[in-house]
Amino acid sequence: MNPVNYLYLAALLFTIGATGVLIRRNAIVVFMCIELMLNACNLAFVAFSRMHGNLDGQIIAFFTMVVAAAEVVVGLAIIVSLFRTRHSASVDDASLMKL
Amino acid sequence: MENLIAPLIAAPLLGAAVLLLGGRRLDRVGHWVGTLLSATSFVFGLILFADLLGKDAEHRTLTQHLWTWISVGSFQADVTFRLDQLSMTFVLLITGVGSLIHLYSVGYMEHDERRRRFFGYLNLFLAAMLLLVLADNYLLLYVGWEGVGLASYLLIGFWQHKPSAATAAKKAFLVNRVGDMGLSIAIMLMFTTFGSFAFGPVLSHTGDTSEGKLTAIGLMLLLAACGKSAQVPLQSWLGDAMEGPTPVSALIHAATMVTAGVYLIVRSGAVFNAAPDAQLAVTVVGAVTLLFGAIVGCAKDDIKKALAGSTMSQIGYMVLAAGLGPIGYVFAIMHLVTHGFFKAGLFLGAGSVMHGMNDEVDMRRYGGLRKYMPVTFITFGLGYLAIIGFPGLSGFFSKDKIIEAAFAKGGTEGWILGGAALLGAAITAFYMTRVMLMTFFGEERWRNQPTRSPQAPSAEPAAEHRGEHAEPHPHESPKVMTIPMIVLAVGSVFGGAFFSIGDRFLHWLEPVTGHSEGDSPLSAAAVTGATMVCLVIGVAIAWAQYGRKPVPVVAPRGSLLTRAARRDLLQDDFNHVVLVRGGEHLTRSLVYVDHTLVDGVVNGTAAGFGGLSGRLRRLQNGFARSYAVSMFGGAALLVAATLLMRAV
Amino acid sequence: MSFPLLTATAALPAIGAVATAAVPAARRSAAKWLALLVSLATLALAITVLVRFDPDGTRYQLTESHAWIKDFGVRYELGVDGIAVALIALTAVLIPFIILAGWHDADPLETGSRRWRPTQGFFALILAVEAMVVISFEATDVFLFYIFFEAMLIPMYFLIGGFGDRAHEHGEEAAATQRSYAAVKFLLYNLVGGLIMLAAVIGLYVVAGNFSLQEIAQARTNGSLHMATSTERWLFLGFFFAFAVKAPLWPLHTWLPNAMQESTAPVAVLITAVVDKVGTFAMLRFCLQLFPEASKWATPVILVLALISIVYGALLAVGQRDIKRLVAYASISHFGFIIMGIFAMTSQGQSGATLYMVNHGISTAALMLVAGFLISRRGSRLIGDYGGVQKVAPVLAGTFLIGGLATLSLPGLAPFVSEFLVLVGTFTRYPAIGVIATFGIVLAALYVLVLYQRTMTGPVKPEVSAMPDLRARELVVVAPLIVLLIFLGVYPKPVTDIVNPAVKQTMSDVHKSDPKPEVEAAK
Amino acid sequence: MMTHLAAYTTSTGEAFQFWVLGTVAVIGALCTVFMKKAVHSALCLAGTMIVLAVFYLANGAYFLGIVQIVVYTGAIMMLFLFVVMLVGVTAADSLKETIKGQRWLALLCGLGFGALLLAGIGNASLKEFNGTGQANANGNVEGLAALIFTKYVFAFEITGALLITAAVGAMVLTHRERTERAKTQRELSEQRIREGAHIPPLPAPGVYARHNAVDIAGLLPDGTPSELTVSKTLRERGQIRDVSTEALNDLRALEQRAEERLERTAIEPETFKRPEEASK
Repeated sequence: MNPVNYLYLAALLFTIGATGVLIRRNAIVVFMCIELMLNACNLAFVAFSRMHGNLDGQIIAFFTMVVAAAEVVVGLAIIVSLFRTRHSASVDDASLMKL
Repeated sequence: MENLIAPLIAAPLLGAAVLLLGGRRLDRVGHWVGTLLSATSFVFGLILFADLLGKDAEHRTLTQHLWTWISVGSFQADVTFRLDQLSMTFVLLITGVGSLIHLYSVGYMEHDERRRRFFGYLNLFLAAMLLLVLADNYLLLYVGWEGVGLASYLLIGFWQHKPSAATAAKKAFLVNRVGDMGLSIAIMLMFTTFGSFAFGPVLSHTGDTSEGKLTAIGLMLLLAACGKSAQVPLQSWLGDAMEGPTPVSALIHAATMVTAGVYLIVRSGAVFNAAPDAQLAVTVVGAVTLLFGAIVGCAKDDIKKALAGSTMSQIGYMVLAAGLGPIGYVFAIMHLVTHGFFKAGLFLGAGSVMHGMNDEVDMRRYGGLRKYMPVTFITFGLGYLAIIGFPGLSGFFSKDKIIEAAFAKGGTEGWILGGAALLGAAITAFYMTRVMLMTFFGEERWRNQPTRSPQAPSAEPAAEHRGEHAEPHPHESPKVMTIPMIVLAVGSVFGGAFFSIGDRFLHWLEPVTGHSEGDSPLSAAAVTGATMVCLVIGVAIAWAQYGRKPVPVVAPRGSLLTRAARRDLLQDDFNHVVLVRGGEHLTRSLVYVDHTLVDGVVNGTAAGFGGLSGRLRRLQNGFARSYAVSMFGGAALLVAATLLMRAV
Repeated sequence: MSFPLLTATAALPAIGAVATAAVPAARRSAAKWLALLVSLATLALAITVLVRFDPDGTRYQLTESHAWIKDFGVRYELGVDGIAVALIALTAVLIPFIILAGWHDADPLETGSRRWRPTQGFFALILAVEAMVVISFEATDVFLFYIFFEAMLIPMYFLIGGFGDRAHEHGEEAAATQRSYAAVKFLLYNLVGGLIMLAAVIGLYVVAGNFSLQEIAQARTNGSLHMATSTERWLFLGFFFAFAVKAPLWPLHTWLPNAMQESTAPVAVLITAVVDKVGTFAMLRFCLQLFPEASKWATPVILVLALISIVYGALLAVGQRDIKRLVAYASISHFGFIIMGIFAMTSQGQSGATLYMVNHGISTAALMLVAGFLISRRGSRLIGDYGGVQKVAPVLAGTFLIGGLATLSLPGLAPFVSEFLVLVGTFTRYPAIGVIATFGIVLAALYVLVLYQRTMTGPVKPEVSAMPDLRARELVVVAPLIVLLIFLGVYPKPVTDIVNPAVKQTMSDVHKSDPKPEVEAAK
Repeated sequence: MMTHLAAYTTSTGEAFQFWVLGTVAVIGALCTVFMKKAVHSALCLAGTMIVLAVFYLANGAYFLGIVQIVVYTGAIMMLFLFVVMLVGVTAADSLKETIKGQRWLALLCGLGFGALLLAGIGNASLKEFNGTGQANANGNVEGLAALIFTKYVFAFEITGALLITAAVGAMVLTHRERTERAKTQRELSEQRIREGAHIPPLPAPGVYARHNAVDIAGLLPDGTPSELTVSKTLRERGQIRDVSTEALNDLRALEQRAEERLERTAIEPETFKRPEEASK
């Protein structure tokens, strides 16, 4: 088989993650979906690095992980404080952008 | 000498300005100022007249150029006055009779607190009329023309607190405006045809253009004349104009306003001579009005309205004569002048009667007044004899000539017109006799009658001051009122004879209007005889009806024609139904259309945008996820775009 | 050109506006006097322009020209021809009267019923409008003109929306809402027009490469700048639409009645007598000069619309119950005459139209200001609420009548001259239209006399029985206007002499000459 | 596609691995999205991540593979679970959509996007495919290290700063500084009295002697359960068991049996329904 399939897989996972973000209301699950998307990207990067035969792709993936970690930390903190205040983790409850 | 023309107009204009701007300070002397200034302009007129008589017939035209009024491209309107025999005649008539009426009004309006303003308006009236007859081009004439309209508006509506008066004034102005429309269109036609609208160029080049154009101009001028001279179909304002004080009626009917139309037609004689169709129209209008006015005059119980009807019919005579062309012009003017005398006399007499009867105008509540106001009776009587054309008096000469001329038109037209004129003479005799009998003869129907009868609501404030509502005490009017009446009576007795002995008037006017003897199928004597017969018949019928048997105080229902005539032959009703009602509906519906349709489209567009933005606003539902969807969709579109770009 | 006279004429009121606005709130009367003085000084400058202008000289005089936005070839170019001079004079003459008439319109009321109305703002806005109007009469650079043509809307918007009649039949709230409705309507209407014009302006730049009226017009006449027929027509329509909204021409007129009805009488005069004139003036200066062929192409339609305006406006005036609305519709009818005169393409028509702009300004001012005095006395705009005023306030009634007679263009008063010139000018080329338009004079008589009869004559109504006659200030406002009406009515030469050469120029721009009479009898 | 990628192929072993684990990964992802409870989603996600780690290794990214397992599956997912516990294990957010048309739009976009992405990769010209052979010649970690500390050193430093910021931010957000001193028992009671809140101790949960679990609401005299008896948290999680009918039903059953024994016919219906349920 040829390694392009990895890219197909990555695309698939990314799409699933994105859809999840759109569908789920529980903030935590939404976050998980975001993680999923990030991982899909990572997979793609790794596959690319294999294609081009250099490690830059892996470096980028590595950075992605770091950033993802940071993002998760902050995001979960936000969720917690949100839950503290309004006793729910639903993203729809925080619909204050309405006119 | 021609420099005297401007002052002739300026004098009454000055009077109007002074009296209207002067304020209360002038209240005590105002009326004398007005009278004096109109008299002044009469004096100027006399001086100029003497001057003209000094010249030989061909050079009796003075012109005075003051300044260029409007000058745009080839459109040149000058303020230039032209004094020739025709305008001279009018000047004397206007200023002379006008001054007498001023004098009369001093007494008549004595008790009116707004007398000063009244005289201001009178002076304005004179000034406008003088401008009308002295103008050297049609546009300047138009100024005087509308000025007369304005003055009549102010005077007819002088007692503005009476809604009827205000309405009558408005009506008069509007109907005149319709006529003015004709005049302005005529001026435009002249400008496009001759490149000018001054008398000289236009009247001397009528030969160079097509008859169609001239007919159009003629008809438009006729329309204008109908408006001012109260000819059918624009006569409806004249009757209502009686809402004004009686001197105003005298002024309008005798000296100034209604004569303007005749002046216009005679002045534009050259145009009409070259346009037979227009002439025919003029004669028809004249004949119809002649009968119309006469019939209306027969049915009115209001003395002023009856006289108004007679004016209509007399002006009809003049228009008829003017329509006959060179054979009639001179006689039209002659009748106009004599009519000026006796009609003014009649109106002043009527005013004097009302003055003595607490402003009662219903002739059915008069009767037997000859004992109580002898002067009025005599002067009125002389005027009466004059108007019915009693042999020897002025009406006899002038009217007779017109009837002759009508026959002289020749052909069936001649017969028809002449017949109409004869019939008119008969009816005139009838209704004037009726007025005479009902007013001065018979038993005294005003005894133990409450005045201010319902169909005569013309409450003149003068009377209100005296506050007499009980039985009237008929009395002769003061000298200041009777003297003018006497003077006019003299004029109406001898005027005609003076003019026609040796055709003085003919020779005087001929250089301007031209004259030609038509070939009459009847001899002058025959016509005169016929006229006499008609006269006798008319008087006889009137005597049979109103002289022998007593006159009922409450008007009998009368025949269909009578009732129609009382309502001005339903012409007002027609106007009311068709024009007034129709107009109201039109405007009301247009207001609706403007609000709903025109404005509705605009507001609709606005509302549409508002609604649209409201819809779009819904998208901003504040749910992060739906924003995310749009982001995601956008991303998808971007991918698609890039792919497409690669594909192509 | 040593001293920039035109700039000064426009700048003075602008500076005055700023100064007036800066007067501290307590010193209200000071602001009034300052505004009045500034307007009078502007009048003096305008008269200097009038004197310095030589009717027989070059077309544009007192010109000033400085580069402004080099990248787009926008220049600060001023210059006046006879028409502009006449209209500048009109503006400068009217503004002092407007200020004087509105002397107390913007006073704060002691009662808390109405919100505090900043007097300074009122007069400052009026001066600002004057400045913009004047400069848009002077501008010979299309872009410059456009800017001020649009900017005018801002002060007008506040004048209409901010200062209404104190009296209103439906109470204060209704008054406020109706005012803001009228103001917004005015603003949107004119903005749409301006937007379309902006597109046309840009299009013109694309085609011509610069904005200078003189250069473009010159290039058009000597053929060095050729436009495709369709392009020219589109550009013409773009410009004309904006001007037709401003003018206003049927069916784009519906903003005017609301605006005039809701604003105070002086502001109403400002709208109809001053601001709207910019529209008709611009038709004459820009539409005809820049797009002669397209103008001729559009003439029939425009004439018909103008005719509709004349009759329609008059008929609606007859049907109105509100004095101010009546005057507004009368103005629409008169604007119909003006536009008809412009597009009749005859020297009589165009001179008449220009004269008409001046005379209509004066006559409407007279009628409307007196009406304003009347309304301020009785506290109602409805005709039905009056009656018999003539008996209690004869001077007021008299001036009102004169204003009305001027509006129905009675001979001897100024409007007659212009109206007749327009009619003749139209008649010589389009007889049918001229004849129909003549009906307008009958209808005019109808609405004016009905108005006068219902308000002034008849038995005295109890509400008006205590009505005082005109006060000194009000007389000072009305009397000069009436004098001016009579003077220009009997001796319009001063104006026509200035206007005629300019009109001759415009006629040559559109390659038209007066039709010759059938018989050369004039000589 | 094999045609122009003939240059490079992989071992059948890797192919087998890809297909098996790829399926697992996709299933995991789908479960992550569609599992009702957050915990399950988390677990599925963990599974997917492990699979991805394996793929990293397979692609010669050994370091990343390990990091993936350690950092993600180890740390981050645990963090997730921790938060889930905090918020409520069984706080099941119903998959019922509240925003109109959101789900369909989401699915549509998802499908469209995926299709486009796949198509994109499909017709991308990925000709040469040289493995990580010589890149990892002297050790994958060394290679990465070399790059990180030379080429990407600035990015690396910045990420460090980012991490610190994140840590601080998390603390700021979550940790609440107690500004005023804690209220004493007395003050609290006084406040309760003042607010007129529920003054006596709350009623205990449990029904009769049979159910005394904390998640069972006590019954009021009319047989309806009382909210007050269960703890607030449980109420918010919706974890209350309603046993109000059970007892009656049992009683009914008992009587029935007794009647059967006494050969009486049952007059009443089989089971007793609460009035409101019956009305439904």
